[in-house]
Amino acid sequence: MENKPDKVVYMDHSATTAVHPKVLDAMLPYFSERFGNASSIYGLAREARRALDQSRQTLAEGIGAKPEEIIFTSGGTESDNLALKGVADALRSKGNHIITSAIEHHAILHVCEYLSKRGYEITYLPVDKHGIVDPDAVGRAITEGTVLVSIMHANNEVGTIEPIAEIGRICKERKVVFHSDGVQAVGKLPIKVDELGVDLYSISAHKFYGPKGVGALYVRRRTPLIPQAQGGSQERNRRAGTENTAGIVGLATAIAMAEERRDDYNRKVGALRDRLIAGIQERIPSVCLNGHPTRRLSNNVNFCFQYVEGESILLNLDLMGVAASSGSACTSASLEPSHVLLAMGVQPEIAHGSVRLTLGYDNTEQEVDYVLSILPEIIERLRSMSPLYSKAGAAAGGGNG
Amino acid sequence: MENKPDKVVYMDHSATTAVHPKVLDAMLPYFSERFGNASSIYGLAREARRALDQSRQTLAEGIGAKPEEIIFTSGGTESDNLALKGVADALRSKGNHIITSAIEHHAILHVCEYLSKRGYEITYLPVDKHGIVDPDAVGRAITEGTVLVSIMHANNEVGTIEPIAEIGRICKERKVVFHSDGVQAVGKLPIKVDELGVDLYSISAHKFYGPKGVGALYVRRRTPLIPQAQGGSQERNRRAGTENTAGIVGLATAIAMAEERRDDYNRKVGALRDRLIAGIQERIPSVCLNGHPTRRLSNNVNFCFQYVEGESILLNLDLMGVAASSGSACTSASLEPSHVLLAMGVQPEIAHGSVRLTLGYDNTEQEVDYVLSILPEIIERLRSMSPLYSKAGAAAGGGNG
Amino acid sequence: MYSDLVMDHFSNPRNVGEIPDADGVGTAGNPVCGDIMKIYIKVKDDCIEDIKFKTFGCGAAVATSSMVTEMVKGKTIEEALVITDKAVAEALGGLPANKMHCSNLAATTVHKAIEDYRSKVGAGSR
Amino acid sequence: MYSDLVMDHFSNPRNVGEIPDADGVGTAGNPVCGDIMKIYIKVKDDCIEDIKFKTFGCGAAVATSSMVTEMVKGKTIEEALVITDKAVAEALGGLPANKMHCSNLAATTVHKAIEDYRSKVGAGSR
Ligand SMILES: Cc1ncc(COP(=O)(O)O)c(C=O)c1O
Ligand SMILES: Cc1ncc(COP(=O)(O)O)c(C=O)c1O
Repeated sequence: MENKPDKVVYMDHSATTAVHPKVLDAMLPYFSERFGNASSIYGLAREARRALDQSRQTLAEGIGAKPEEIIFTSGGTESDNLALKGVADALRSKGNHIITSAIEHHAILHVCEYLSKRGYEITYLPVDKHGIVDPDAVGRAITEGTVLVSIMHANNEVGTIEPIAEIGRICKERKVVFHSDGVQAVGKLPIKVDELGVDLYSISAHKFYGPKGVGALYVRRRTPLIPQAQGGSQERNRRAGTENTAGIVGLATAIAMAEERRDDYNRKVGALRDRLIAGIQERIPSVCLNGHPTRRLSNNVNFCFQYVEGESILLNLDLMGVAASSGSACTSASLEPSHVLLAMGVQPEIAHGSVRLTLGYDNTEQEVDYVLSILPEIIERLRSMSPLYSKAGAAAGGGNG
Repeated sequence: MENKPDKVVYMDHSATTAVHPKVLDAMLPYFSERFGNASSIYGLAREARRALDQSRQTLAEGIGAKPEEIIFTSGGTESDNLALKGVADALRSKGNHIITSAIEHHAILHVCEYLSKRGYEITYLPVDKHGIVDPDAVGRAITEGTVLVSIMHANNEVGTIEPIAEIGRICKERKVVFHSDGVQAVGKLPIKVDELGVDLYSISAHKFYGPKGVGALYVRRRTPLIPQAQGGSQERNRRAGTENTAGIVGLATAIAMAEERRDDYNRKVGALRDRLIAGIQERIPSVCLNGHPTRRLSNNVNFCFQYVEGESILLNLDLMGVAASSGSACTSASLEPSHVLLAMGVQPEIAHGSVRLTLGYDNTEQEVDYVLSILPEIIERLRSMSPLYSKAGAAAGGGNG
Repeated sequence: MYSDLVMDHFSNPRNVGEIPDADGVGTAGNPVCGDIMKIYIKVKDDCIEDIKFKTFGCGAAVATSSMVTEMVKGKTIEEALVITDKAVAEALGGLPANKMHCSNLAATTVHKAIEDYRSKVGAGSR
Repeated sequence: MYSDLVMDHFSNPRNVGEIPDADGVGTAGNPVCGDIMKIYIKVKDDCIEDIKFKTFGCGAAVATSSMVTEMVKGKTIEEALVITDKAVAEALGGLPANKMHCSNLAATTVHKAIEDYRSKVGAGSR
């Protein structure tokens, strides 16, 4: 086992990323110099207004939308909440049925639970063992009363990429509003809202080297949406609150950078991902790659290590200077196994042994190799401690610590 | 008239303030170095978690609350929305009556309109000519079905300070939940939640030299509240979304600074305010100070200049390098006269001539004197152009431009 | 918010004032909306020989008043009647959306002054 | 999240392993919750002479297993039965709130091992 590196080996980029120095540079003037309130009329405010307009333009261009179709929010969660509640509210008289999938982020699933307590019917579509939603199943689930379909673009835990364009086509044919949670897709997948056929699309800056606490919701023109934050007339009356100018400039700078280097990112990060996956499969027995073998995000590695529990692996990785996670960061307070893995048919005790390593632009081959050098020993040590392992009879009984 | 100064004379501090350099310094490490997701378990995340805990502690101490009574939000608007909708939702079975005042910020009034469309009854209490709510009127308005009283701590347009402690006492006696929008009060008024008797209290960082896009809601223990953002389990399940660590650290640093220099601030800024008020009253005829003569925020100056329209004054001030506003920044897109002035009994055509100059810690006597040197001429010139002025017969007819 | 041309007309409004012996006077707007324009015209040989205005209102109200006086000065009454509020806004290079309604009444006010002039001439000739 | 003491017991767990000829074996937890503990004891003169554990679970599960073995080793059975799950958590300087339920079963598991031992002894003496 190699020595612990000086710098943390960060492999949890799907939880959050560091703000890129270029992004921070772009943001800095908007804290203390060009700090004006974008809604005021004097010069200082016009600077802020211009920055907002420019940022909206940049984001719109990045996703093939029009500037007036962008609503800036406080993050992916607010975007998801606004999309679901906003459309559900607006179309209440038309129907009360919402279709989503079993593997959405909690920012979708928990909103659905909230809505179901308020009289909405929710259909949670199943996924196959790779985590893929069947577009035909979406079509079959649509009824007279369906007001919204919400299927994520790419899954945050296992990295599976959903067939959004096909689902979009079906929704369009059936005239149902279609939302997609694109929080994990930005910077990795091409996002052109017309090609994807989405009416609403959620984005969160901190997942692609932008700041935390700022996001956006794309809303196609004429999509019915009741605002969820009442107050001032910001964002054309669709999202009240003094605009977070610095954050919005950060989001725009980050998306421009992400789009510019997307191919490069996918090539570079994808190679690291493949090296990590192959290395784990070679070195460690009784493991299983979660998610789709090819239709997966270029930065996602997710394995179940049989007979051991995920948090124990994470703690050991942390002790060795590697930051990773088991599933989504926001559920790490919970003891339930991942709802995503369960929906994919993974047994609960195996799901408990899942670890997600999500790579980023600055990870190196050396770092991947370091992880590959320490992980087998960590797993072996934990297995030697596991009552399931000896029970499984797959190896000799454990030694003493 | 003096020459236009090199630096903008910023007198719109109630719209927003520049982030203080010390605040920005405290925030900086949390963008690109200590960028971890506070909900993860590894070292990097623990740094973020510690920063959050520390910030929560600082804010709690600042307002005399317990850390677990603080919910961080994306700003004053979200705090107000969460307070009103959260309590209304939670107590729906108990009643549907909400009491507020006619001079609240739109982040309260528009939420009330939203709720009234959903079956709630709203009582908008009147104010006297100084903008003060009568605590006894609150008591008289409370009925069996009253679930919430929301009265702002200090008004954003005219700076009037409301008798919150008395209202708090009445609400406590009558066992009604009491919210106060304290967005304009922080840094100017002492805020001890127990002395004020509030159950919920809204805060927005950018009003006291903190960053935009971050705020907080104080929620007294055991106050019923249904979360309005569903998703991850952040903020003890009461506000989902990856925590804006840098913003939250900024808020905490800003409130600590604001509390520390509050007396100094009030002394210094209050003296400038008095100089500006006296100077305007001396130099310009037919003006009228809006708000209470003494029960007003130390930084608020708000005048109606008869026979002229507010925006014209602001544009002229802007041309001369002075940034001010007419009423609240978020309504500057609207043509309606201020609802606050109307509620105080000001005639609409006079209300249109209102200008708000809100001072800050860095304003100087020279700046105040500069404004006093240019304002009479601006008003005179606009009056000479005004058909109302000659009609009023208060002066000779206008000259040519 | 406002274009440079609007700001120019706002800062240096043309033809501000009254014409004591005006041939026609028009007023539009109302104080509740926050905009009132008053336009005075002097007519000779069916031509608007002189024009002055007084305006209570926002930047757009002042600029459109100023612009309209430039546009109609020296024009015949028929020519002046063809000019619309929209044309004035366009001549200024456009106005913010929320200013198109109340604050953009300058042509209307000129038309009212012409009406006033015509009613007086009509009355006089009758 | 975890105290230093918890991390110490997690990183260097005491008494990991099995006792092939154990006098009592106890198991608690279930794989759906993600925590399973198995404890082996060797009893002599009513005293827990040796103890070993195997645990599948999170940091808290491992640390509490390790801690409980230290706490009961050499104790009498009566003394061991007095030790509660809460006492184990306290000996570790506390556990995160969400870990108090499923992952804090080490004392329970020891009690089960003692039960197993007693049932065997009882069976033998009957
Ligand atoms: C797929 C997905 N949707 C929504 C979110 C929520 O975004 P945020 O935490 O920025 O509110 C996340 C990340 O946390 C995510 O991965
Ligand atoms: C009294 C009051 N409440 C609420 C708000 C809304 O705060 P924010 O714009 O930060 O959402 C403001 C300021 O805009 C305010 O002055």
